[in-house]
Amino acid sequence: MELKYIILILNGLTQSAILFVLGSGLTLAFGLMRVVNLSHGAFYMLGGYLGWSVVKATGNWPLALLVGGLSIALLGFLFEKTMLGRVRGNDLPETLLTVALSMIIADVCLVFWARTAITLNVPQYLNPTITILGVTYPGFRYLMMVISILIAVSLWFILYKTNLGKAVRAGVDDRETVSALGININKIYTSVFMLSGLLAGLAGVLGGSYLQLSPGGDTTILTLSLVVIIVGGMGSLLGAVISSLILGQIMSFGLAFAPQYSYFLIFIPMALVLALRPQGLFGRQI
Amino acid sequence: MSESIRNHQASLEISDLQTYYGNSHILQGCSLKVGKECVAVLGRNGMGKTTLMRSIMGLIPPEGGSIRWQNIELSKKEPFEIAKLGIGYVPQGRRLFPSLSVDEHLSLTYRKTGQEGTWDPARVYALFPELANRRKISGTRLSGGEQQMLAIGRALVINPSIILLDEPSEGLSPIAVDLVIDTCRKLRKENISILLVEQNIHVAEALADHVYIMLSGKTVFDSEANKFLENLELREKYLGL
Amino acid sequence: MKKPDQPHALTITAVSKNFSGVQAVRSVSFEVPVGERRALIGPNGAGKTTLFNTIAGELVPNEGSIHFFGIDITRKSVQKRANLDLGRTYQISQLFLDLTVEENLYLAGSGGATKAFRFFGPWKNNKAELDWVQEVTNQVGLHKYISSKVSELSHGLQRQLEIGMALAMHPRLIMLDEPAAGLSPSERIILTDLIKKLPRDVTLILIEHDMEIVLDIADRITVMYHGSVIAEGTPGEIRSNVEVKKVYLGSSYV
Amino acid sequence: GVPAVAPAPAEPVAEQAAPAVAEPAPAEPAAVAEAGKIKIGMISAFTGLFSGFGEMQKQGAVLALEEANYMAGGKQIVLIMEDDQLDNEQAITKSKKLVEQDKIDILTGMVSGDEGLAVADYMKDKNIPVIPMYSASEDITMREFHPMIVRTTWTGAQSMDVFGYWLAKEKGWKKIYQIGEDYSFPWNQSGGFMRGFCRGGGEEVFSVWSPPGSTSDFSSMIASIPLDEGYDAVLYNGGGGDAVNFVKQFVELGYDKKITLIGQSNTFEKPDLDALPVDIIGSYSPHHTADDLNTPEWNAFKEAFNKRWGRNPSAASEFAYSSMRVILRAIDAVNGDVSDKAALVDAMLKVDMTDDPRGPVSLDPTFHSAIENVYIREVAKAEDGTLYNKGIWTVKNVSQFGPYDPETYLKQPIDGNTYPPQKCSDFPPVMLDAENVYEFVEFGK
Amino acid sequence: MSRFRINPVKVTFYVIAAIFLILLPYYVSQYTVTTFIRIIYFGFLSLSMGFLIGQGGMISLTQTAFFGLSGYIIGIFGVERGLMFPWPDLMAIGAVAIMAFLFGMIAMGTHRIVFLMITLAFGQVCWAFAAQNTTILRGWSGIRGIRPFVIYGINFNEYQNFYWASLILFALGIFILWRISKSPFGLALNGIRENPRRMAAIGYPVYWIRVVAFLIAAVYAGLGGILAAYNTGIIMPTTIQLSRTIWVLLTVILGGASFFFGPIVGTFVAVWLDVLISGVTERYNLVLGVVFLIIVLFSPTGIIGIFDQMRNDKKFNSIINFFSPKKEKPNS
Ligand SMILES: Nc1ncnc2c1ncn2[C@@H]1O[C@H](COP(=O)(O)OP(=O)(O)OP(=O)(O)O)[C@@H](O)[C@H]1O
Ligand SMILES: Nc1ncnc2c1ncn2[C@@H]1O[C@H](COP(=O)(O)OP(=O)(O)OP(=O)(O)O)[C@@H](O)[C@H]1O
Ligand SMILES: [Mg+2]
Ligand SMILES: [Mg+2]
Repeated sequence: MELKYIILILNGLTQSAILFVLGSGLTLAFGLMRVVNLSHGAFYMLGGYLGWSVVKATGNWPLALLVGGLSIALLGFLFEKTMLGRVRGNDLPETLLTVALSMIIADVCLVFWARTAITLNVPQYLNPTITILGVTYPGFRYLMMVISILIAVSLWFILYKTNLGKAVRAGVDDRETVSALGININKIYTSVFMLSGLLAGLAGVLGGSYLQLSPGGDTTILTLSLVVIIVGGMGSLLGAVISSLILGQIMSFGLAFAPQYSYFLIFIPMALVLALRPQGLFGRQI
Repeated sequence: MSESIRNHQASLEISDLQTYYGNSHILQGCSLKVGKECVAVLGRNGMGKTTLMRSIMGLIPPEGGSIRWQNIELSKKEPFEIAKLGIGYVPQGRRLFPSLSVDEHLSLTYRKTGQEGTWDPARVYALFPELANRRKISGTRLSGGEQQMLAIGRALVINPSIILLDEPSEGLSPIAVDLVIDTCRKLRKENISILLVEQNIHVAEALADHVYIMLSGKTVFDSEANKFLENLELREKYLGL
Repeated sequence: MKKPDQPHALTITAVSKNFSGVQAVRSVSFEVPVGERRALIGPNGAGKTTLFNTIAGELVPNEGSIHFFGIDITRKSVQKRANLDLGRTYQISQLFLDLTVEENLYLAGSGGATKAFRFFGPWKNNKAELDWVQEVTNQVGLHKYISSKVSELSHGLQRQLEIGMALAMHPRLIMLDEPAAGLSPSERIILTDLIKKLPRDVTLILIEHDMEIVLDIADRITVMYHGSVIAEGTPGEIRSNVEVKKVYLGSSYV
Repeated sequence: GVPAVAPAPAEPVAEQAAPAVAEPAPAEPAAVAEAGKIKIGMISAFTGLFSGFGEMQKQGAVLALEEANYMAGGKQIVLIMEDDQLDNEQAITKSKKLVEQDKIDILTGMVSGDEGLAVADYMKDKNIPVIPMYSASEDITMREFHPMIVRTTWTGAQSMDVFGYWLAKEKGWKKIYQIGEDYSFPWNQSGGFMRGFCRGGGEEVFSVWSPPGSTSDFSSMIASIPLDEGYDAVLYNGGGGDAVNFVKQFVELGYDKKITLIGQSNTFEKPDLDALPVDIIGSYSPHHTADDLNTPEWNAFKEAFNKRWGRNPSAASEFAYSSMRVILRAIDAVNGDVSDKAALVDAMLKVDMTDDPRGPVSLDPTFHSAIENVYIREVAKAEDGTLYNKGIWTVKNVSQFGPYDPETYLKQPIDGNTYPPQKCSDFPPVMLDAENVYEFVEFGK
Repeated sequence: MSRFRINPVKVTFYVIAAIFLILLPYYVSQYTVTTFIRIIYFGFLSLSMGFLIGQGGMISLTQTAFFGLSGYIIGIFGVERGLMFPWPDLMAIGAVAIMAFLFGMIAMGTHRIVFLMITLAFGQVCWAFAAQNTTILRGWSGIRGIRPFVIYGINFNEYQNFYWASLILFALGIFILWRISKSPFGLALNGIRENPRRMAAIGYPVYWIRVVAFLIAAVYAGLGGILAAYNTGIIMPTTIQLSRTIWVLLTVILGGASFFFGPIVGTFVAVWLDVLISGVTERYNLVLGVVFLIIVLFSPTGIIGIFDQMRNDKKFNSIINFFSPKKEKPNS
């Protein structure tokens, strides 16, 4: 019986890992840049599909992770440069652009990839069955936890040890003034959006390996990532970490003890947080 | 900013500037020069002083005329490029960032140069001690006057060769105004040029070497500062005093 | 001018306000009789605006009480206080940027719980209110800009509108937070005249750093320093107060 | 035996490389209401979660039409396809378009049960025959039956009743742990399963339900399966992406070595099967087709399908093919005169379906539903390494009511997530003592 | 006063448009009429969202939940309990108003992006509840068999009658909302959009104004929901899912959120594009996406914004000026 709880906690952590990668990507775009990026779910899906094709062609999973992440970063770069940048600071058109983009991506995925659920094959060496203290658990899931910790650390460095985070926040407050202070805010915005895309792409490959990719899955993913940043607080890295840890456990235990209402359950912390602390656990007062 | 730019002959030259907001033609031929001196632009409300400053910074790109800074044409450049050429800007109305703390305002643009006498956050805090014990709070939580000080400090840590001040004394107590005047004098000693827009005539009097008068988007008059300010007739004519 | 039984326009009793660690206002008490022009001065960060905000209701004082014409308003909402005819301006303009000058002033002139819930007649048909808007516009010198969007006004013009917003409210007590800041010298003269012409039953509290205006207008002056009141008196008394000179006026007013 | 499954073009990209369908005239302007043509509207989910099924349906239907050269009863047949994105409201909007603008003569398609019910409800008073293809909600041909409905395919409970009965009776299993998707199709499948299982002598089908399409990680549900309470097997009652997730995680957590896994009709269906790990070889599931059927009809169909689409047919494509063939044959039977819809429906009921690829099918004249074979299958590995569903038993002539007479059956509540009861002892006695009519024949005999 | 001056061009336009719409069933196919009915009920929904965004600056992602709620009430009380017109309909509006009121009380303390988040959360909770409640709301299957009534001998099952009824309701709805947006209340709402802090300081009950605006908008969404339920005959969770909400937001922005008629224009265009493009190609989502991209890039303020832009555009004006040399050209 105890074994069961250990597995539940591990499942929760696995969920947290993927939620964090997703949520931190969205928190960059949504929370920091204030771009209501509704194509985050589509980015995830496209990244996953590209990774799938790479695995299919080469069998090289690390390469797939790289390609999935980088190509979405590139897509983010192009999208920001050619489209979002033109209506920057204008939240409604921005939103519409991201919606339109997600429609296009979803349809393109339908054309080029399967209409049914597919998963990325993780090679055996990355997914050994690991038994620790009598608990048998797939090695790939441990790997996911490690990857997400690495991502968290690098993000922390980028956001808090460089001027990037400050510059983006200042840019959201007053774009003109920040550029008059000698900061190339356009470039910074593009980089942050790229970073957000990179994370979505990585999440897609990770998620597509651990779960599956299926048509129409983008809205579910979008919803989940929104929940993460609502609970954690927009633009807060620590918030994304804590909220994905909480949500991961809720999802895991919810599925074990009240599966019928499991999806409903993840909205409860969200509702609580919004009622008591609308800016999220670690969000700034706005 | 590097020492090399500072040692260079600072000179800003604007001629026949034309600037529009949408369809309205705001600057209709505005010309002025700033050497190694303090130049004040005076005029009533709504005459286009701020528009001039913003045009120089590239925030509203002018559609005609030229702005030359150390023989570089600025009118087609992006604001951040202009700022990087050693032009500091204190915008009107402070325009601080609500999401940045006082400390972050100062560290955002500051780059360590390691040289003596450069402006760094510590020096700004020494200049405005009021800011020093407010480091962690959001810039917009400061009192009005403190915000103005921070806006000035924020431009100083760029270590510019010329600084554009748009009503720097607004909201400052008389004692703080004195402090700003002193600071500007110090800047002048460090050979930094100043382009000043002011409504507080005492400040202009204390600092300006040369004044320009703006009327409906045009520079209509200029002269040496003391000549203009001592001439009551001219003051009456252009400033309504 | 104050009848003995009439309450003061404003009575502030031992008001304190702190922000996490900063004591912005320390046990400030004073009274303003009806019809007085009171100036509030003090160095930057002295707590003047914070005190204004506790009077207007945007901040709740940690201690003390505030009475407005004898009514305890310490815990009343901003809106309730405004409905008691307490008008104020902001040091940093708080305008409706995407609306026109006319719309801004119309809103200011027709606030109140019931007037907002008129769903049918177009507001453009309310002649009495529009006439009043017109009058205020003339008073603050914005007649040329009446149908301009506020975001298209220069800073100084916005400051003028800021004053108009308070005037349009028909206030019994008007609180101006640095009304002259951002105004050109000639506009300052217009402002001084405007304030002087206010009917004498309107009480005025003014924060201002332009000492010429303060000395010209004020009946009494209260000086704040580090959150406390350090002096109160007539313009003459304040002018010659050594401490005030030291902490506030500086060398220019020797 | 025979390498039942030819190298499957599992490469989904190849699917697109296949010759594009000569888009059968969705672009056709409504104005072409020529008397010479007969219009068949087809609604399906070509985008969204079930778009895989929609695609297969389209391929089956188009194949049938092409074989007939888009001609029947001497008239040209026009197929107009509409995508409803698996949104029932869209399904109705699109039905309206087909009825009002295109003025179709026959409506077919529909993937999910709810979609079918919604469309059937809208079509109630339209006097246009409705032929649901993969949509398996039993009420379409039961409680909400109306005379314009003809379903030549299946209901959710139809195959599962046989399956449950077989497991209890032949394998002697007593307790099943069911994890199901919480909506009407799995409920119906579960209902059939429980009735069959209890009737066959089972004791309990313990059920937990999870929301469909959104539960991404089942590991926690899997970890909660009690291994020490004597369950004979875990029944995963779900299909599509959820099934892929579930089965993968089941294997990853090592549960395939601890307890037997069985599935509902769609769990191991192609092409989702291609995404599943080989560890599930041997898992049972029931359906009305099996990948290694070795009848001349099936082989011919498979060959034709492969030739046209470059892949093997699935149940969904067979159902679409056979439905479309019934439609075409009925039009032939009325000599192309489709103006009398009642006569057309009558003709459909009389169509000879003994040569159907999946085995002989006949239609119940009262409820217009199919009486047909059920195959019990197990997952097996073909020589080329791909997985397929290998038939092991055949049960002939199964009706949508199973062994029950319609009256008794219809008196029972609609299957849901709380009905039938989990313990067989709580079952209404009438449900337990129906006379056994199933005759199990070894597959291929 | 000049405010009452009647613009003959405008009046002629409105009269022609009205005649065109009223006579519609006589000269177009049934499906075109059905499409117009769809435009009307989605129009109510996007008007509701557009009103909040444009007038009040509140991006609410809960409107679809109100749309769905009234459908569910009609389904539960009209179909399952068999109540007769107008009871289910009145109950639907009542339920929407109550829910909007309660929810407004919770959400109206917040502004901007936090408000967006709260409303998103609320919409998602409603959706998750509808999907998972199998006892009353029937889970994923939803409630079927909703049919319009026969009232005073007029059978609203006839599509023409239903169309006219919807049209009248819509025209009335537009008129009322238009009046509201021009009223002191509308102006107050604009003020709150621009600066809630100042609004409080000049004496407006900011919170209650927002609650009332939210209530009004919710009723509009509810009305749309009633028409939709009757028209499709079914109510189910997909009606209120996130992608629908996003679609409505899209129509609002597409038409131009800051213009009163923006949401209606946006719905009109989006629905027709959907109908036309999905008739031509299976890749209509892709095509639609591209079309939307182009429209936004061309005119960030939406379709109506295009016309507005043309009026203000310097280049465009200089073309006009070229033809009317009286106006002085800016010398640059
Ligand atoms: N965004 C804008 N759109 C249109 N017109 C504008 C805009 N900003 C300013 N203006 C107009 O341009 C003119 C000049 O404005 P500017 O801000 O340069 O004046 P200023 O001389 O700085 O005045 P002040 O002393 O009040 O700051 C004013 O008449 C103003 O109304
Ligand atoms: N919200 C806040 N949080 C933290 N500190 C605050 C806040 N508001 C004001 N303060 C601090 O309280 C002190 C008093 O501020 P206040 O705005 O009242 O000064 P003031 O007298 O109006 O000054 P000025 O003349 O510069 O406008 C300042 O030091 C300021 O930094
Ligand atoms: Mg200015
Ligand atoms: Mg102040």
